[in-house]
Amino acid sequence: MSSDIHSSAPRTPAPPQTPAPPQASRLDTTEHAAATPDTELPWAELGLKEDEYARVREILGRRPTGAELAMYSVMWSEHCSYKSSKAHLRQFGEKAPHSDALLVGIGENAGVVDIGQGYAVTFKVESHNHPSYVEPYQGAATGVGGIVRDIIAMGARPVAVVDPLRFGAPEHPDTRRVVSGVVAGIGGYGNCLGLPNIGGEVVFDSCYQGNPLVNAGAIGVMRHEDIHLAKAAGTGNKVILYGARTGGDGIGGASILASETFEDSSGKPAKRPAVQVGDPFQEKLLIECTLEAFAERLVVGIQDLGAAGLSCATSELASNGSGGMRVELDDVPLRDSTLSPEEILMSESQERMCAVVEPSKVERFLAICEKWDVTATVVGEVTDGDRLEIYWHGEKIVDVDPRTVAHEGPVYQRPYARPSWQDALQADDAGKLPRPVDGKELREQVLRLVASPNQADKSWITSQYDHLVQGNTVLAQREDAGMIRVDEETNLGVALATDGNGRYAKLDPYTGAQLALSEAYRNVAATGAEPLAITDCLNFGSPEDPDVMWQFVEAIRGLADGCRQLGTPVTGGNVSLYNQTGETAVHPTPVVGVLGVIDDVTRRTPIAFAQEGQLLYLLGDTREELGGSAWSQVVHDHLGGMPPAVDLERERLLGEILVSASRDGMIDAAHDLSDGGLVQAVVESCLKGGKGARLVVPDGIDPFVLLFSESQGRAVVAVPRSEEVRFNDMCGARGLPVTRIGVVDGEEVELQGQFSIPLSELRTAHRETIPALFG
Amino acid sequence: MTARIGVVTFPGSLDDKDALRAVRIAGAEPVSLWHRDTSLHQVDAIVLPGGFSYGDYLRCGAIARFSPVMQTILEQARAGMPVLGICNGFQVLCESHLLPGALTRNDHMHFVCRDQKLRVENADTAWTVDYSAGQEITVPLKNGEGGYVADERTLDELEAEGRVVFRYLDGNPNGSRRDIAGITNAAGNVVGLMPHPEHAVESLTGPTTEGLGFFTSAITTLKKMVHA
Amino acid sequence: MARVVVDVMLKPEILDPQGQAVQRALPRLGFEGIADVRQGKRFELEVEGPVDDAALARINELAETFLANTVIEDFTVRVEELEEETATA
Amino acid sequence: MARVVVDVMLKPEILDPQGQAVQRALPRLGFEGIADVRQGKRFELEVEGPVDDAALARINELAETFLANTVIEDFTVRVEELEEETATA
Ligand SMILES: Nc1ncnc2c1ncn2[C@@H]1O[C@H](COP(=O)(O)OP(=O)(O)O)[C@@H](O)[C@H]1O
Ligand SMILES: [Mg+2]
Repeated sequence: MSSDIHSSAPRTPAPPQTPAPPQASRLDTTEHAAATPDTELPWAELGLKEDEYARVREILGRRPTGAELAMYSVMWSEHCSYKSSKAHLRQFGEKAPHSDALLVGIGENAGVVDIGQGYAVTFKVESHNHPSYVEPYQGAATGVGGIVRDIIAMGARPVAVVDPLRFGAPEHPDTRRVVSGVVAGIGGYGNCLGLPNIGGEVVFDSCYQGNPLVNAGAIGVMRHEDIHLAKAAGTGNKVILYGARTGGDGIGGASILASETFEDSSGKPAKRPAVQVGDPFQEKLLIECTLEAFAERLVVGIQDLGAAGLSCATSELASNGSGGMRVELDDVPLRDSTLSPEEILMSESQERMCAVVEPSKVERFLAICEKWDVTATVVGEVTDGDRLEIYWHGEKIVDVDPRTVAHEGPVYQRPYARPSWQDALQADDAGKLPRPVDGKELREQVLRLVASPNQADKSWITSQYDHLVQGNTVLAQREDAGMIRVDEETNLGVALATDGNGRYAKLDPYTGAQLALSEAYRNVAATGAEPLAITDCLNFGSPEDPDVMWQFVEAIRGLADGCRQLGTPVTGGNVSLYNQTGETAVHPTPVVGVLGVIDDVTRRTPIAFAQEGQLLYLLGDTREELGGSAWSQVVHDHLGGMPPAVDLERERLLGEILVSASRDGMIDAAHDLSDGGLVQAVVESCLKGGKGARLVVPDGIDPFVLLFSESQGRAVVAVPRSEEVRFNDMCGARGLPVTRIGVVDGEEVELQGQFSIPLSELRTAHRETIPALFG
Repeated sequence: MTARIGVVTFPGSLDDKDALRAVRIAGAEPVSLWHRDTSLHQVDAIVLPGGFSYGDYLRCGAIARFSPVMQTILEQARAGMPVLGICNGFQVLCESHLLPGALTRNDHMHFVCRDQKLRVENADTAWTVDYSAGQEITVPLKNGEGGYVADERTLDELEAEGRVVFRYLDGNPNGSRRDIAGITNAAGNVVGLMPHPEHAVESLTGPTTEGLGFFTSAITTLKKMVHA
Repeated sequence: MARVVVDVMLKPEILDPQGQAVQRALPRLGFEGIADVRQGKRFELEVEGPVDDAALARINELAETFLANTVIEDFTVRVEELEEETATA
Repeated sequence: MARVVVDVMLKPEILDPQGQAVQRALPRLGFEGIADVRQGKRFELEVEGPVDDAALARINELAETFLANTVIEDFTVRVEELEEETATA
């Protein structure tokens, strides 16, 4: 039954398989391709456009073999080639602010930044949106698995994961299936992998009904000297495939090739399933054995196998190196012996890695894999030519310039134009919506806000994640950012927050992207860490729609401009397009992850108001800004107007104040203000600390605007009385507006002269919504 | 002489580093043990850490039980060596029949990670002598299969012999029978529990430092054993 | 009351990490000669009323839409005879 | 090669949260008339060589010591006939 091939001895003739291998005459070798130029290939079914196929023929000077077509088609897909986005993503490099911290920039598996003391950190967010709708558990699980392999491939030990999520309307009958599956999948995989989950987002909006956004991020830590890049250098070095065996996962397209054109389809599933199943235990072993091999300096280059599997790993390794590569496909350990060579090349089986190792170190590398029960096989070697050659049953089925596969895919200048409806949307001002008329109505709307699915407590979800494993978690869920201790002796640490607001971005994508950036930046600074660099995950609809393409172009421009101004380079990220059902695209949803560094994690600032009598200060300016606000959504189901204005200089100043205040021990708690405004932040901080707050309305501001406006560049802080003067002086000297708004006190949240709500009532309202929907 | 406390790493162990750290903070010498070891490298006590040994496929702890190191640990445990099983380690001890009963899927079906209040019911075991009976402590809990079950006779026996070492307070997090969070063998040297004391040893990262007592208890016990 | 059993197994081409873990452990336990192990789920449904074609059709639908995810799993529905087939613990 | 199936179910007196969760979901899905649901595991073992009494005895032992935890679970071992009993997906 199990006739898997496992030969670590290179170049033995392939053992006979069941069913019998195709006869030589039927194998589509490069020679055969050259001799049969007119053979029709299913390039369209594989997703290539006519001109793209013509380009492949032109590059090769002949028609491609089936295996070559498989490689080009997956590598030139939107997902792998970034063909619609490449032209615009360049701005992240062109506009990048100078940063001494950036050790590895965009283009590698993940970017790397210097955090001092010889440590480097790599971090990235990726999407697994579509698979998570089809099979929520496995889709989300393999999303975590994939991002973690990117981190390992840089040479780093993964130390934490985060999961920004977007689901459809909470009360829609299908939402429960997706939410429970996705959350269980992220927990199931991450918990079993031993990675603390330290943050993320949960947002509901009917625009995500048929397209949930499942983004997963990871952080890894290494010493500077351990940074590894994906390249295959050194003629004669061995290419080792290790991890799970290759099965028929995620190769729907390649099966068309295999069954319809090149082999008789008897005994084969017509279409292999496109869903991959994750094995977190295998990935845990993969982490440990990879890090052990790194520690012994056994690895020249390394690449994880994600989308496009071996096609991607071999072509990228080869094209990033100096030489060529020769691969014996027969030596790939298989889970399913009926796979055709095209399918093996395209398979997206999870938990696999590819390493380039000097011949003298191969034995030791294999021994480490054996120690961890990880299957490892030499499948090829680096050659001195510049071709990627792949053999099957002793015959050459691929002979390409790997650069043309990996890096020289098509680049599109897709047409884009400001949507015709954009003006009307922006003109539909949220400021005109009816407002609460008295304290009683304010009170009622506060309760509605904190109980609304987007603003409600997400513990039902986050308590399904292990946030403690590894014992270095300083801050996690319900704080502004996750924080991890990197060095136990010096207390050096990093913080990460991810944010994005699709409603803001829909109103104005340029501003929306900057708002995502400024919110994540502010969240990191609020914990006392200095923002250093960013990653992003750009979730949009179809780039073939000029409206969507405009949103995308604007968002990138906004993000690149914003990063230049804040001095935080983009280290890497991910683009997810075609998030749409029929003609309807999701809200443009740029998600930004900001990484910060903190020299001493023991001075971190939590959000909890825990000390009775401490003074509450509001930092920043509050204007009447309600467009895209949580209030407009919860109370009026309204989306229109302009999003809050961005002021990145103000964000930077606020960040500096928050970090200084943490460093000098002037504040005991800080919470940034974002969706839901001041009242949302105060309620969260009170519930976390178990203490109430008495608030007063400062002169010259309307109580409603004070509570619900979403003006940016603001935070609320709790200041011990002994620090009041010093703190005020600091803000004054640096020119940051600061307003005393109340005191931590009692068992209720009270707005003087307007209303008061007992903590118990707030707690019930805030905590019961999500379990009631999905529990 | 400092006590040497070994922490076993199975493929899939996750909280092994944390247990080693807790041992170190408590003042003992931490020693890493590998699942394929047959020697225990002269350790005086053993911790089986949390995690998902062998992916927790089949049943939690079912595959780890058959590893080479466990064969030696079984012998030593029967001879009186202090052995602590935390979470997955507890599951391994039950699967190995060093402790009675079994751990099943949480009654609410979800993995749960939260701070958990416990009452120390028995402060005479090798791992609890530094606590006092009736003391309440808060340590993290995180598991998907933490529901303790055994037949009524076994449960009665455990209660009668004072072998329920910890009980959940303020809400049973997983449907454990009689709120049982941890138990001991008759000799008191083998203790297993679902919550994670090794995650409550530093105020920076834990809800409390009330988990440290497990590890200092083992040191106290070992000193007594030497003097006895 | 009749018992209907629904067996749900991963499709043969889908990775079965659980079955693999069991199989890999067998040699260590001294068991040889088992070429493959796959692990799936077994649901026992106690059905009120007669298990006629209509009832079976409904249970089939239940299995298809809820008990199994047919993207990755196959299922079988059968009425269980009261006598057990071979050895029973 | 023959297939031996080992079914493992929680003992009746042990709480089965998985089965209960399924049962609780049924009304929401519009399914009535199912009095109880229990969820267990099904192992399919591909056995090399003949499945004689000796082989079955060994598999019984495997089930007893490894596939099931007899503190909380019961198991059944049977040789699978090639034809499936009722409806198949
Ligand atoms: N899916 C999730 N996974 C992990 N943590 C989450 C998730 N969703 C929300 N959180 C955490 O809950 C807290 C509140 O989230 P949110 O309201 O989005 O924060 P903020 O408004 O400060 O960005 C944060 O600590 C966030 O990281
Ligand atoms: Mg925040």
